[in-house]
Amino acid sequence: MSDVKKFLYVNRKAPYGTIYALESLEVVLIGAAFDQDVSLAFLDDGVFQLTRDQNTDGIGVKNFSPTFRALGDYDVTRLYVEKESLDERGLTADDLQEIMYEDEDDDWAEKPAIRIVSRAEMTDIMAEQDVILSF
Amino acid sequence: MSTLHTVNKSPFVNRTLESCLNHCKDGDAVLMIEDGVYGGLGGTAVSAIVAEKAGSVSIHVLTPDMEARGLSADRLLDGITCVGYDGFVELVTKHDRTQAWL
Amino acid sequence: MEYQVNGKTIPADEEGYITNLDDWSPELAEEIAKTENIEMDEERWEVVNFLRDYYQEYQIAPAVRVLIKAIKKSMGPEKGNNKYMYELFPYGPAKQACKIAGLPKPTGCV
Amino acid sequence: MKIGVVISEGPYTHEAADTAYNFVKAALTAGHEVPRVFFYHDGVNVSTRLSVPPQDERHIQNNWTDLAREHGIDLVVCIAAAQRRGILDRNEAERQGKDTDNIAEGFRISGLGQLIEMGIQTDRLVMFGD
Repeated sequence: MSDVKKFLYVNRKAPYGTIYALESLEVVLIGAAFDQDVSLAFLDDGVFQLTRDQNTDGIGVKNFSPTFRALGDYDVTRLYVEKESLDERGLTADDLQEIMYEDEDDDWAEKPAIRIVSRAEMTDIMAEQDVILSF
Repeated sequence: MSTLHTVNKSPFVNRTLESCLNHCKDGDAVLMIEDGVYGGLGGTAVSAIVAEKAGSVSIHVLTPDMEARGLSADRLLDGITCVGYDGFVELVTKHDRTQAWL
Repeated sequence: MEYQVNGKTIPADEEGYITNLDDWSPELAEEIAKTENIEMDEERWEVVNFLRDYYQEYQIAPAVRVLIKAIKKSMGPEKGNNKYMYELFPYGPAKQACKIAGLPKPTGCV
Repeated sequence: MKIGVVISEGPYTHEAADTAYNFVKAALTAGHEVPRVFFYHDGVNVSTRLSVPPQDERHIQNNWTDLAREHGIDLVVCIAAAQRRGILDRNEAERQGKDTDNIAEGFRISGLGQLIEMGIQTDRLVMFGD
């Protein structure tokens, strides 16, 4: 067993209606300093966190959606988004903002961090974790 | 390798239980706690999807939460097991990880 | 605590972080730096501007290691290292540079 | 076995802090170790020593303080979540220029890193919330 554990942050809630999405992101940013194997899962209403064109001016709440684009700087490079959850909500991958990271092992090539996965794949991803944090 | 899933939402308010069941693998366990215990009742709008999973996944209900809500074990679907907090702890240790469906 | 800039009073908290992020101006940055015993020069402005741009784009102040990595990438390894950063800001870039850049106070996590 | 616990919902409004309490007691009785409980989101509100529930109701904060004292559990309150919701220890109260602190005995305010560390150092992590 290596000392590195697989951490999965499961995001199932929409942004702004409750604070869970924002405070989940805060854990991810801090947790990134611990050199664990980190990935994020977005399913159910969690997929709404990643939609484009969020503008919170009218509700007077901080818009944290741009922060997802900083995750690559923190070496968080895998954001799994469940296809069925998108479908159920009438969304496609094009409705999500573009989140890129630079691949250190591939001459710093820019690659998309969002990976659309099926429900069966998501189930497998969850089943291979050491620690699952739910938000 | 298997997972203990906990569900604490009534299945009549949102689809958390359904989502949980959709992400279970064979050999996993589901424990219904707090308002989640309503998901274990027979003759409800969600009984069919719970019963369908009950073969490949073991399904449990936390007795103290059930009793607090005036539900008796005979109202539960066949194949569902009642456990106390000690049983909850046992489920946590028996499975490799716990995933809370909050 | 408060700062005086061009005859205006800018409110700040006990530790000198400005209360309203919109109050920030380059003149105010010079004032904050003075109370930190820091003389703003081109090198320090480079870091402060970088922090402001980063905040503008991502809505967070970067963690120190992220800041250093990013500076290394855009300005080269002679600037993107701990030693250089602490020479410019002896009490740490997170504390001092963020304060001068008018970013929110770090919550002190980790 | 080492079991880490997270409470991410406020007391009294939600059952999470009660379920967690009963779970931790059962885990300790079964001979397991619960080295730390981490309070996040509105869960940080469990730690205020200023709550005064009616005498015929359970005192959630006292229960945790007593359990922690008896079994040496590290009760950690997330600083970022605590600052938003007005939970302060003496240090933070002074740093933020507030006239009082309100954290109860047995709890300490610290960073989110403590949550990750708990995930790394325990065999199981169990979350209670909404």
